[in-house]
Amino acid sequence: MKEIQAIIRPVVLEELKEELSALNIRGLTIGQVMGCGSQKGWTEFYRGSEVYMNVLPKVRVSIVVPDARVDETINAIIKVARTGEVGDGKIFITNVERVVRIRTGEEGDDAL
Amino acid sequence: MKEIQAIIRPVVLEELKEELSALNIRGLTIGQVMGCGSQKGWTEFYRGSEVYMNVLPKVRVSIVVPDARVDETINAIIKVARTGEVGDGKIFITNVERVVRIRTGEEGDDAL
Amino acid sequence: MKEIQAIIRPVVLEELKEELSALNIRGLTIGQVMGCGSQKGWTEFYRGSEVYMNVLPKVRVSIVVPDARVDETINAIIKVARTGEVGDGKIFITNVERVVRIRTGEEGDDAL
Amino acid sequence: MNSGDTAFIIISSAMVLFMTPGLALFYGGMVRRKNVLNTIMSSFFVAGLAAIMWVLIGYTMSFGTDIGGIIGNFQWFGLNGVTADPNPDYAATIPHTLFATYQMMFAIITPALITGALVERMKFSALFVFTALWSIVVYYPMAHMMWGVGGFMREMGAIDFAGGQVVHVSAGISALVAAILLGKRKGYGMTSYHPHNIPLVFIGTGILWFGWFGFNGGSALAANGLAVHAILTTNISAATAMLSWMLVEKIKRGKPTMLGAATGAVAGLATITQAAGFVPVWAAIIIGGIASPICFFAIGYVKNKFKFDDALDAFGCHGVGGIIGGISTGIFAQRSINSYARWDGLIFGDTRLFTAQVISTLITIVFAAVGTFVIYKFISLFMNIRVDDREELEGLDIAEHSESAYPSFLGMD
Amino acid sequence: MNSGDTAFIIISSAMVLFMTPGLALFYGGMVRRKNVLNTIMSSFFVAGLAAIMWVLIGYTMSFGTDIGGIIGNFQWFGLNGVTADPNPDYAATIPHTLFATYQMMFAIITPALITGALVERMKFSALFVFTALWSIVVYYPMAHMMWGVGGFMREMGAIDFAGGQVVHVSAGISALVAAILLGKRKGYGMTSYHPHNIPLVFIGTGILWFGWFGFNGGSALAANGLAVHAILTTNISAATAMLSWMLVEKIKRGKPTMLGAATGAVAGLATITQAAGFVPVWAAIIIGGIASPICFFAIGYVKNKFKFDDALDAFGCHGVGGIIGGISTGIFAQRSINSYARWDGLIFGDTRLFTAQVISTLITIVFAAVGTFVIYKFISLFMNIRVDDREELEGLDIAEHSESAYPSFLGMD
Amino acid sequence: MNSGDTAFIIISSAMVLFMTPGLALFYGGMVRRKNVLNTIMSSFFVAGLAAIMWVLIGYTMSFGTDIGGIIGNFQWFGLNGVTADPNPDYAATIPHTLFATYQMMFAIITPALITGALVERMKFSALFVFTALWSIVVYYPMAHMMWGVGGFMREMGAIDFAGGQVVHVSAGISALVAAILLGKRKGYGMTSYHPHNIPLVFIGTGILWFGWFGFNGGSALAANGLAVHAILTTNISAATAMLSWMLVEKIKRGKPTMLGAATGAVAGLATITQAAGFVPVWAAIIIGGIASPICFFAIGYVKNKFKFDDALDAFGCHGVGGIIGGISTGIFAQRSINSYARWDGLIFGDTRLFTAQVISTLITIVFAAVGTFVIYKFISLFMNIRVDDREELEGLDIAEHSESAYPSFLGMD
Ligand SMILES: Nc1ncnc2c1ncn2[C@@H]1O[C@H](COP(=O)(O)OP(=O)(O)O)[C@@H](O)[C@H]1O
Ligand SMILES: Nc1ncnc2c1ncn2[C@@H]1O[C@H](COP(=O)(O)OP(=O)(O)O)[C@@H](O)[C@H]1O
Ligand SMILES: Nc1ncnc2c1ncn2[C@@H]1O[C@H](COP(=O)(O)OP(=O)(O)O)[C@@H](O)[C@H]1O
Repeated sequence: MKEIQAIIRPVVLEELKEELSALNIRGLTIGQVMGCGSQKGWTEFYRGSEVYMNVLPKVRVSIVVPDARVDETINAIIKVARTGEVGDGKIFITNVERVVRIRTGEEGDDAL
Repeated sequence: MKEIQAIIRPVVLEELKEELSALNIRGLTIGQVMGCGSQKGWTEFYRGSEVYMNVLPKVRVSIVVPDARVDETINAIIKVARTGEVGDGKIFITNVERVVRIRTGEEGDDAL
Repeated sequence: MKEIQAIIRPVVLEELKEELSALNIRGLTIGQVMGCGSQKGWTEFYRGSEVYMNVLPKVRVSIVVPDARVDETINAIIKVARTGEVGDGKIFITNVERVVRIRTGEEGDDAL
Repeated sequence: MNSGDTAFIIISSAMVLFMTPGLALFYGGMVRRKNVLNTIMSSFFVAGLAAIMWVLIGYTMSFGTDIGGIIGNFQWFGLNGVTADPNPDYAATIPHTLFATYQMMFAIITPALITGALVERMKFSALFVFTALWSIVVYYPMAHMMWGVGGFMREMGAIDFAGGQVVHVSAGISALVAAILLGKRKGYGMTSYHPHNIPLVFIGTGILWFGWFGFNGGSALAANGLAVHAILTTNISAATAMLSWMLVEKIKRGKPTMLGAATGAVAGLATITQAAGFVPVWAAIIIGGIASPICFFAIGYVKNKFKFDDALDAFGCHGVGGIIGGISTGIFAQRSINSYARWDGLIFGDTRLFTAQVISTLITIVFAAVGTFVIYKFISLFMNIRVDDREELEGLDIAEHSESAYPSFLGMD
Repeated sequence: MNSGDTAFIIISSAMVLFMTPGLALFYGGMVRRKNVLNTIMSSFFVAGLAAIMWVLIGYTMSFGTDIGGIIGNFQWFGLNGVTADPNPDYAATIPHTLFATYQMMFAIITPALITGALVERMKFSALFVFTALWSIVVYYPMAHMMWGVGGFMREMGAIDFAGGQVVHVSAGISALVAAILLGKRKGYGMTSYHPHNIPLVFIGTGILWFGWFGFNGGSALAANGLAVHAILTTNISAATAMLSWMLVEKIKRGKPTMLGAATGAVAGLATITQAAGFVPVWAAIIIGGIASPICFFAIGYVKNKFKFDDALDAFGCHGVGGIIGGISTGIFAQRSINSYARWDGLIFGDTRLFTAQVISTLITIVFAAVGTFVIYKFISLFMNIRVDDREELEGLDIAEHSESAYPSFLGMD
Repeated sequence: MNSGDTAFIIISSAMVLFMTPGLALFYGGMVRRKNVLNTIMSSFFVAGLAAIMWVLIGYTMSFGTDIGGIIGNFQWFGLNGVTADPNPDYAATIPHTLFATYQMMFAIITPALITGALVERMKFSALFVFTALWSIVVYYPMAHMMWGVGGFMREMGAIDFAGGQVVHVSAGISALVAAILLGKRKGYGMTSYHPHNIPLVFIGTGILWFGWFGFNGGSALAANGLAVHAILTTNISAATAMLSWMLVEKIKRGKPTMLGAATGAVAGLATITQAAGFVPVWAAIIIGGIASPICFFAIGYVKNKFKFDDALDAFGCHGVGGIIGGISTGIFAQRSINSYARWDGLIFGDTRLFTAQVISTLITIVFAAVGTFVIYKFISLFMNIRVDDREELEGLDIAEHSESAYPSFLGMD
């Protein structure tokens, strides 16, 4: 199994959930993060002082899938998250050695 | 070393900390996440409109342990987190190649 | 590529960003977490009752870098985050199998 | 001049002023996190703009010597000639300046009410211009027609104790029209827009309820039995409407909600406004009791049916509530409570007041709707009224103000 | 009728009403995030229920013609016969309707106070029924016995300026009894229940302090020297109690806390309530000064010792404070300040008032305790009073209201 | 004694008291999350300390029989001899106790204002001592010199309607001096200190604006035309200053901000304070209009230039605003509005008032600066005034109070 970690813009989250559920991928875990990268931040103003926000709000979606489903998952993410502008985010894939479903104790692909 | 990532219900967190500390596992990192999976969400009502909450609050506990302690850790988690009802969560195990303790520069199991 | 996950004190974050950007490492993702380890927590008081806070606010910085840059990144983190007192935090290194830049579809080191 | 009355109306003015920040919080808690500051600002800036306009031209256009039953003349331009001496036409026992100040607070909160329908997508610059024009084109004439000496609704015998029609119906209808013209928020119907901070909504509710004692009580313009009657009916209506909202929710959804209780209370307050100083106590129970089911229906069904995006229910709550209040006044008003009313209400066997109320309500609806439509179309000739899609996604706090509501809330800095 | 007095009591009514949302925030900030809305709602809905009940039966049962020294009759059912003419029995210079309205606000906040002991585990439906019954069984008789013409505590010479006994002792004792019957929250003693939002608690504190000027000052029922005296002693007591709480914390824990300062101020306000219009200024310093150490002891030691789960210290703060205030009034009251008191206090050499105060306090304690016990047991015949374990874990916002306090606070939508 | 006036000043006292929690929220929202409670506490504890001090020695030192034009004697120690009878020297129609109570509220908020410059690094114990000494060394003499019978600024004809100089200039200058002595926060100039919760700032703004009606209106000490005039100019100045701040931001940064609008409103309120009951309505428009650009310049440029760390702009907003207000009074005051002024302002052709205003402002500046400097140096002989670096990093909530503002906000417990 692989963990697909996608760092995306918060606004595409809703659509991503729908897209994945269309693929019958129902399990995912979402975290709020701040990111920086090539995307420039913005300038906020507080009482006449400029404050440069160099980290931007992003959402980290982590989806653990069987090896066979990695590519379609990546494609699904790209499909909804790509705007073509800097800041669309990244997808990181890592190997997951074991998965356990707490409720049943099942392991492996069955546990997903 | 392995990273044990457990996605659990927020309410079991307190107990889990105690259980792990009984096992003398003291290091852990906790993050607030939202999850969806087979568990159904709930419906909230705002001014007469139904809003279906399809992501539920979960807690992500990450514990890095020496290989030898993986199983007992998993069992400890299952022990406190299992209610038998959908939504108990999952445990993901990944391999950690190096660990560094910032304070001392120690590496490996000593650093945990 | 490796994911370098550093659990550090919130106050060093700003400096770390500068240090990394001096190394020309621009991409990173930050999350707010709570941690416990050897560091003792503190006691808070609410209406005369002691409440022992055994988890402390930390920041989790995740930086994915090419294999060749792992060491300098680790050193940079240690440089800014080490105070020598318990609670400085840990660095975990895991292997990342693939990286995809959503905007362009690039993969591998180019995508970082 | 009476010092007790003066004390009462000074404090009432402060309380009504306080309602505008209260409304800003009420609205601000209900939007998504990325639009909080824009929403608050949309109510709050009116306390600046409408106040200045009121002093310069608003007061005189509303209460100056009548021109054609529609509008006041410019005799009190810049409050010139408005002195500490009472003006017996409006309030015989308090300084004329105080009457003007008290009324200023109504001219502030009314346009702020409208913004509830427009948040999360309207450009702030367009809202600024809209507010200025709307005050002139809709509010001052409305206030004059209903309350000004010679105003034609007043002449025909329509009554509006504290602004149910001038404030709530006119704002609610304008909100509806503007929301339709502005269009729906992106993702309307697909995404759910839930509030980001209900305790904030609740703080606003508390302030609004508190301030409403000044709003309705102060409208007696003296610290007398009528003022007391007005706060009593006001409180009763709020209480009943809160309970009836909870009841509707209990029946329809199985559980009453906090946001529902707050919404019900505000609907009850808006509904009784026109009637507060005219109807008996038992009628206030009825008025509050029906306010919530009707508003609930408007918000939960009508809105979804017709798919207009009245984001925070400025129409569903204030417009609908105001209309109910106007009609109810025609039904339950009693001359023995307040002889400013020329006739008793329908239930006491006289149809004249009822007729006057229905007609004036209709006129208000048409007037506010047409006025808003014209202003909106006029502004759209010169500027974009709506932010672009990208800005809407990003959120109006950053897009329109370059700031965010909780910049370091997570404590990561 | 006096317009200054009328103005004063109208505004005071608004201020006391405002205290209920203030209390809701004070309590709401102190619970865990999953129970915020239920906690706020538990105070807030009372502003609906108790208001209606007051108008229908509460006022007449409290202040109507005496029956046996215990309760009023139904002469003013539905406020019938309560008019704008003053009722010299209670307040000779303001409309009778205003007296009834002002008293309504006390009937609202008192049951709301109790909820502080019950939050995080009580079913909302049970609380609804409890509040209705408690008002009838405990509050109306208490108000009548202490304040109503012919009420037997009043007849025996007990005095309660602004409700220290009627409001705080009765609510505090009832809270204690109900909390014991309801049982502890899950994990009590193991888990720590820390507040989720102290600034919210602080907003509540600010509103409570502000409103207390209307609560204690307004209880003079006229804008006169006595009202001024009452607000002065009120403010002094709050100030001293805040400082003495901080001092206790500094001594016992090394550091004063913000929540402690707020708690101390509220304890000082609750404590002075009964005494405000009777005791000299220097006595207010003493009363405030002892309020906090005693309440601190009650909250930090007694509660832990006896292991009852008075979640937000409704007993420890209001009950204990109220009792201190009742006794203190017996010690420090001075007829020269307010001749409504029949005798001077103990310190001036007369034991009669002191005796009356002690007895009436004891009666109040027994009356409230028994009343609450009976009501509780009665309700438990028909319905579950406590949510089930699972709902308690999940949080009462979702379980009881299907909503959450900060649904999109994280800005992920 | 007049009941209308008494009602008015009682409520005004409550409103001014309410401003201190309002200020605490205004400040508390602007700091980083780790310093919220310390910041709130720094304003709030003053409501305890300064109140007690006022009752004991403050009132008599401020308004007791004059000693050398500088300070009052101890005739009214512990408010002895201050009764319900009016004191015609200060307020002929309200109880003397009320005048003392009303003035107490000013003695509370003034030291609280200073803390805005000191937050995020000052030890709480040092602040406690500082506040006590500052009240004695700076505030009581200032109040006496300007308002006390025989006070020398009053004698020379300087006028200060509601405390522009006594409150705002003295607090603002003291804030500046103390901030310089205290030094910059760690990382000043490198890190950006953005607010953690702007809606909290806004709640504070709303309360402040509301309370300011009591602050400036109440300073007429009677519910009369002058009080009305004061609230009218106050509201106008706040409104114009809000708009002019937004305009400056629009020009300099492209977009108006919510925090800016709030800051502008508060600057407008601070600026008009001294002038409110003396200047015509049109002058209030000018005064508010210039307040914001000047304060914006002071905050956005002067502060950055000279690199002092006035964290929340206590000087930039209140000090600068107060000075503008003092000078403006000298320009625009009109005897026909309030004959307490001995002469007309500069614009009406008389230079005497203008001169008196300039001189008294300069004296205030020097007096507050020297007083603060001396107190600060004196305290530093005995105790650390600043927390150590580690505590500053950790945050003052934990370091100084062992509590945190949102302990379970994330809902993970
Ligand atoms: N090397 C990296 N390690 C961890 N997170 C990264 C890395 N590079 C980018 N990210 C995350 O991806 C987000 C988007 O990346 P960015 O470089 O701004 O845009 P793009 O991917 O379109 O070039 C960043 O905000 C950050 O959260
Ligand atoms: N494939 C997955 N990838 C990532 N997170 C998952 C995955 N499946 C489940 N989760 C996480 O685990 C939580 C519980 O899973 P769920 O399927 O609802 O219950 P159960 O594990 O009892 O079947 C989810 O809310 C989600 O956070
Ligand atoms: N085994 C572990 N697994 C996951 N996180 C850990 C582990 N050990 C430590 N941490 C994280 O690192 C932080 C610092 O660790 P701690 O042991 O307190 O100090 P130090 O690293 O200086 O010995 C903890 O708060 C926790 O978030």
